Amino acid sequence: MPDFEPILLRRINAGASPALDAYRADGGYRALTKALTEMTPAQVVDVVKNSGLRGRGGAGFPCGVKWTFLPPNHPGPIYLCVNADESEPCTFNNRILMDKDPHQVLEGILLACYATKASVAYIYIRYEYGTAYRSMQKAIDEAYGANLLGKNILGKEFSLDVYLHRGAGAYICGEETGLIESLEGKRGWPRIKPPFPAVEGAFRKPTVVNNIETLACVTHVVNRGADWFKTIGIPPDPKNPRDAGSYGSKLYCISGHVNKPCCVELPLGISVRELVDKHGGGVWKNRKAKGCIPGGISMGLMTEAEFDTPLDFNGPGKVGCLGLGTAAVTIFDDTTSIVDVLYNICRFFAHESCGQCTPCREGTGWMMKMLDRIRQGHGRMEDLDILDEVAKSIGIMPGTTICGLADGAGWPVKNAIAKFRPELEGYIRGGQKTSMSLAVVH
Amino acid sequence: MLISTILTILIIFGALQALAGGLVYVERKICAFMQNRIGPNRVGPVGLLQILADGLKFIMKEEFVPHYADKSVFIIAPAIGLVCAMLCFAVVPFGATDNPADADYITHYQFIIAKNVDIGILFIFAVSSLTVYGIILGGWASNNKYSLIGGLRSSAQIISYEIPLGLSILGVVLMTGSLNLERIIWKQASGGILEWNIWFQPLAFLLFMISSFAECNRLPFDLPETEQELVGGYHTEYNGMKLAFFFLGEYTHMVTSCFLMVILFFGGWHFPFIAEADMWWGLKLIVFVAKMALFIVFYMLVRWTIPRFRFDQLMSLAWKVLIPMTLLNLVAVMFVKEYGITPWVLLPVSLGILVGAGLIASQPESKESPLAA
Amino acid sequence: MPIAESEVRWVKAPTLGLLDRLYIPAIIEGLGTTIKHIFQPPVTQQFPEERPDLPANYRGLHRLNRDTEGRVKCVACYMCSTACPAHCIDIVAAPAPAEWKDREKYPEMFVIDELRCIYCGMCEQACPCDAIELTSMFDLTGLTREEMMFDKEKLLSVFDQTAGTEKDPIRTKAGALSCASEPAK
Amino acid sequence: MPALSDEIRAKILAYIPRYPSKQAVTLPALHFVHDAMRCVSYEAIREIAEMLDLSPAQVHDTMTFYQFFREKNAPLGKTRLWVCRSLACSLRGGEDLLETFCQKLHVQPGGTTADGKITLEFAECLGACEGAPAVMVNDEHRHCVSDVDAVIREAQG
Amino acid sequence: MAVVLINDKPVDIGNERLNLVQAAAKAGVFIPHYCWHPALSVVASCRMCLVEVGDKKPDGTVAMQPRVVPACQTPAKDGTVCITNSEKAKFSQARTLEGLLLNHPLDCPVCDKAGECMLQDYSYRFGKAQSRMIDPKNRPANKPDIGEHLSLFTDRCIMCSRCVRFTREISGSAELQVINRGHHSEIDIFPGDPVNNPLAGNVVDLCPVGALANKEFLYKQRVWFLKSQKSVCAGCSTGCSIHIDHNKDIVYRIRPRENPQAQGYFICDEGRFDFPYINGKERFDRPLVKPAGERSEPAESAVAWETALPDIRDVLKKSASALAAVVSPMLTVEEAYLFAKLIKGFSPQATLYLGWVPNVGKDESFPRDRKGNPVGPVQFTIRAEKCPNRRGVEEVLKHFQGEVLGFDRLIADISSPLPTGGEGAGVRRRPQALYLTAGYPPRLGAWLNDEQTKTLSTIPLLIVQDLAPTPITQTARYVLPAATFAEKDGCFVNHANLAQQIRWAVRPGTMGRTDGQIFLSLLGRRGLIQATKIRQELAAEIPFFAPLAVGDLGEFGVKLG
Repeated sequence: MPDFEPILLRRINAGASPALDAYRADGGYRALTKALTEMTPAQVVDVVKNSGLRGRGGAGFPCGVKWTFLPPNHPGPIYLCVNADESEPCTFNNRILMDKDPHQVLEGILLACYATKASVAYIYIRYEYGTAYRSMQKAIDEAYGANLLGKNILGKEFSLDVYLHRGAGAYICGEETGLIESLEGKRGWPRIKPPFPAVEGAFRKPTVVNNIETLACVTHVVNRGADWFKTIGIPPDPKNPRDAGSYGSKLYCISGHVNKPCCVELPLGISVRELVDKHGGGVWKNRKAKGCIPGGISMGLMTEAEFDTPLDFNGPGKVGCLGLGTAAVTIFDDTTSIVDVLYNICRFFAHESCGQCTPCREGTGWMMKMLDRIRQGHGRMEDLDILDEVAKSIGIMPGTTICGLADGAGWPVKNAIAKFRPELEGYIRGGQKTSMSLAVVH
Repeated sequence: MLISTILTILIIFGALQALAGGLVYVERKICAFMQNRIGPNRVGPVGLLQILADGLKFIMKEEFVPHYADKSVFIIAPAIGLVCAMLCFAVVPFGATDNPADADYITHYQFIIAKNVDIGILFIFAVSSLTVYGIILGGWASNNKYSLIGGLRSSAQIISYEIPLGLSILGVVLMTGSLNLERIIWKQASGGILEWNIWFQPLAFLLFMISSFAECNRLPFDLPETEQELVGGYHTEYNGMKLAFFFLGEYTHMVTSCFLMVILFFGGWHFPFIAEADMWWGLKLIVFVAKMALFIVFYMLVRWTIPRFRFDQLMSLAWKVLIPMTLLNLVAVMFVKEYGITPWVLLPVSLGILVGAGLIASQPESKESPLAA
Repeated sequence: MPIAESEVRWVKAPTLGLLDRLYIPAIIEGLGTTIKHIFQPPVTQQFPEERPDLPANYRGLHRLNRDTEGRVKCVACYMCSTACPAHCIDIVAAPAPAEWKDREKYPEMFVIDELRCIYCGMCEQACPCDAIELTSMFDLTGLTREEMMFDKEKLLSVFDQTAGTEKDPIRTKAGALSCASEPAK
Repeated sequence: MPALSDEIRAKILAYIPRYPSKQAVTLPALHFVHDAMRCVSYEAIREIAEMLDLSPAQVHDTMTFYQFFREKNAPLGKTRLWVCRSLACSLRGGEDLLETFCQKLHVQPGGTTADGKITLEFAECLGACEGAPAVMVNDEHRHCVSDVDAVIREAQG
Repeated sequence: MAVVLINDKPVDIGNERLNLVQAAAKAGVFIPHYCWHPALSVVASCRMCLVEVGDKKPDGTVAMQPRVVPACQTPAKDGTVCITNSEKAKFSQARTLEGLLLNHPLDCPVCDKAGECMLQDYSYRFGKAQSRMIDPKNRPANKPDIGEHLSLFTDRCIMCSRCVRFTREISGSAELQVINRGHHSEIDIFPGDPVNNPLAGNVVDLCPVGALANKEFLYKQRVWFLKSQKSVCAGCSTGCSIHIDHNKDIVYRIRPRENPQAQGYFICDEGRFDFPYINGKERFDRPLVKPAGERSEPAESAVAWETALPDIRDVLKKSASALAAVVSPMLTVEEAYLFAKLIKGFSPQATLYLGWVPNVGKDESFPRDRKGNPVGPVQFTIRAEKCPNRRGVEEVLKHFQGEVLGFDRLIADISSPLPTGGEGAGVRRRPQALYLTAGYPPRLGAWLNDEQTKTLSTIPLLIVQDLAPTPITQTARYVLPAATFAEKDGCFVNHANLAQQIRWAVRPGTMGRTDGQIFLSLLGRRGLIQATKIRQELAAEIPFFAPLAVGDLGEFGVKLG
């Protein structure tokens, strides 16, 4: 697809001002006006549902379908929680959206709230996004000033309050129920489902949780219609009845050992190789890539040979990865030790496991301890089998934990052992020491 | 005459007591050697004073009579046992007797308490079988079920074995023609070693020996006291001197039976070229005691070699084996005497009876063989 | 569980021949054996003067082991008294002194009634921390019953007496014999 | 003397209407206190709990979960300097950068310099992967850090 | 009517709202669980109860879910299929246990929970013997002082969060919290706020492992030495069902026993920790008699039961017409009945009074908010009436004399100029002899004030039956030992007319006899008291107690009235 015209990043790439006036001048809030004047909330839901817009937060659940789960005729209040706790390592697309074009996001929020009849939206924004926080706050203030928020928005029977809620550095608060718990002022322990948040979420009320990028997409879906949206991306695989298709564009984050780490918007279905070579400027220092992480570290690992896999909602699954995730591609070159990569990943999950479910709490810590030992040259061959089994029993064996963190923690380990076993064995056999300096603190 | 008799009694009595004590020591030593042990060695040189220590211990022990026991009988019983055992020695000729056929035999001093008793053997048998009263009474008076069973066993055993015991010596008596022990010795001393009754009555000797083991309650026939089953049997409740009396009685009995074996079958004090009839009485005494000692040692060897019988085995041995064999032996002697056949015939006859008994026992169809283990 | 018929082996009483039935030869043979022994040297050990050589697994007097810092190794878990078939071990547990950082619990009182003990060694087997052991000390006497109630100090002093003699090594859980807390030689 | 200033109290009270439950203000309240006092003392927790009708344990429970807030025994310095050690950054030298900072500032991650100006911390992904290795000064990112001294100067500044 | 299939075994759960753990228990299948407790909210975090779940369609096909799910979180509905013994379920359980044991110190030998520890039991049943981890374990420091009665062994904790939920949901005091996250999570208190709420002791029972320990019981006994007796707490009129754990006639521990009819799952600390007086050294264990006519002399002499009881019987008979008796609400129904029968047997004019009914403070109900006000549905109530059997004794008294005369009336009657003699039914007389039963636990303090004591001591013949020396036993002519609830059989009737059975756990000293035995002997009946027989006797005689005719009241008791 030659030179895709970016949608979400259009204004950003153009270097447009994030201010309300500039946004309006570029045609902003047209979608809102359109929805408020011409459409009922149900129609908005239908448009989004028909567009096949899938959540950009990682799980890829169809956004419109999610909205229909809300109990009909609920007396309210209904809440929208905007998941801006973008903690998946290697992912930063939401930050760019919020930093540079907050009103685009805000419009999406307004539309979503209108569609779901939510009266309050909480934007749960991670603490690390200080600039984004301020940028969003400014946009909200501007919106209140312009009667785009508050009571009777644009003179219609629609009121909405949007509040920013700053997180405090916990990965698990990116999980929707963890986020809700955290929002309620408790520790961010994910809740058991059912009841799903759509039925009983924040403050025991029906709640919709959506990702920033998803909501930004909603703006354009409402603006240009479902059919337009379906022209972008990949239609569902007719052989797979459970495939909902991968429509729309996606913000791909490219990081790691590439010459030009960046965030690009491309239609879903682009391959890793194209991303790296065309948009990332190729592997750095003229080296060869050894592999990559296709969509945030919890999605698993890909080898260089698998780089031609299309990055849509189904592609990574075909090569044994968990899914598209956040479409954050991190490349590591052939000088990188896979042990270091794995250790880094396991250390992250051990640090971020919430500690609620036994398999995840103990398993992530155990995997980290094992990998640390392997890194320091005291590995045993059976450690690989144990690692594989622990990874499988905490995550891949479905349902052993409340949330998906355990799956995410187990998947890269499982992938690594399946795909890079010879290297791991060689490392253990040779008693190699790591090339990366050791972390001082776990 | 009276004084010399009393003197003799005292000597014999004292010597016997000392001997009994000594035998305990000897027995413990022999037993220890057989078991690769040392035996008593703490009191006195090589443990010799152990006898004294034991004696002292017996005397010093608290005289305890269980309150449920029949007190008088309980006390009398061991005395009966000891006295009866002692009485036997009245007629035992301790070696140095003159020929009882001599005219002055009666008037001369002989080292024997009651000399020339013509019913000597009968007397011994009569008196010694009274010891069973000591045991029965002791067992009964203890008012203890173990003791009672021990006593009953003892009576059954002693009565049963009296019969083969008595029958086995009848052959000797027939051949000698006298019950007088002195005469029996003199009869054998009249010739060389080949005149000893053992050559003509080997089977009788064997049976006599077996029966006398049983009479003395010595292993393997110590069923009345069997520590394992009866906790000491008739003397379960006894201690101190009363217990010592029972022991003394047993050892005295043993000495008696050894004397009898020597007298009846091994020529008494006679030994060719060492102790002939006309030799000094001292020599005779030494020979006599030496022979007796050998038998005692044999008793002890047997005790620590052969395991104990079962009571039914014990009874069937007496009634089914010993008594028929003694009877056959007696018949053989009668034949020899009646028809004047040379007594040497009796040697193969005895062996024949023994082997015949063995053959009968080893018949496979005889399931209930008397000696079957 | 009943024994399977196939596993039962029937043995017949041996049939005795003529010689056996005569018994005399057997008795003579038996006498021969016993007499032979009379002339063999005795095996007796003269106890107080000669000390017996006991096997390493001899089960004598108990001891309470000390750890490397000289404290009682026992953690008062009551396993020994639970395992004891004679009920001769009496323990009173208490929180360990504050300065014992590695321990929460220790025996305030630990008494073994050596008169009741049957020296079966169950306590030793049950002990999870190799704290109680049976030594090779067998000549144990006392004038009163109270004297035979061995308390903690007494049992520790048994350790002090036996440690380092190499006769009574620490028997570890693995079954091996080691000198974990023995003083260095 | 109350641990919380009136200003902070007012801020917290202003947040209460935003949420249907008072407990939800826990995190914002902790942020206010933490920003102002560079740590959250037990007294502050008590007072927050008092204001939000909670038990101090509930507030403390929430607070320790995030491992973001400092307790009184380890207050923050003037500037909080985060060095990212997530995969994207460590692939491009994040760990080395962290070590360099440690050496230059003579502190371990988590520690505060002797002059109380800088608290060095490691971060599990700052979300600035395109600018790896990244650091964060208080809550602002610095991308592609190569000049450690400049960052330190800024942080001290 | 919902039918659930547990391991292919259908079990009808009726219309109850159960989860799969409960439904499986009905089918006799045990699903291991840690974090789930019937009285607490469901968090499904321990992941011990993972099972395979499916639905049986009306057409008979079974659709199994691909995931293993926590049974505690899954409601049992008609047609739910639950498989607990498949490879998948067993694998999940074994892995969860392996995880739990990774950082567990495995210090069972010194852990007080050993023997009743769920981690031990499940490891034995569902886990495996060997850990595959060779890396160092996390060893968080212990917190020995998280409460007046509580000690926390942090390293043993498996983070089931039952204790935290208890303090938040049942007691409402929320002292406990989880700190940190991931494998460094720990249970803790907020510094300076120890867990001292009146229900705090329950967290020890709730703790499935040995992390939370009861300091009063810590290291006292290994649990396998303890024998347990089902009984009822005598602390207040709630009448909580309890286990009395005892060994060698010493009570070591009181634990709650689940009783949906009485109190639920928990007991208060007052009931839990107020038992040492049962083991008290100062208690009477034989009758004491003061020589007649020397009332000022305090010297009493202990006498044998064989002489004391006929004496007492004689003196009571002599003063039968002016006899008063105080029936303590600490007595069981059976004892009260025998006592009333005894007293009324001497003379119908003898008067029975209800003993002192201790009332301390107000009823406390839980959960409570930060300010101590009850909130939400009541989960537990500690009653102000600190005696177990006022209702039962009242009913007995009503039966025997138609009215219940309180203790104050007795004091009034003694001081007032009532006639001392004469005939005439229904006329109360000034008591010349008083048989006073007490048996109040020392926690309640001196229950008679000086004035009352003085008033009572004006009675010429005073017989006191009490646990331990008090001022009134000093002045009494006869002192008989009373027994505590742990020593007798019988039943108590709680505030809601629930009759529950108590059973003896320990013996009342070497010479002691229970109150019932004393009354029985005084009645001239022979033999040992058999509470069941007496209960049936009184059930036949007093209509109120008719439901007690069943004899054995079972675990949960029988509702009266």
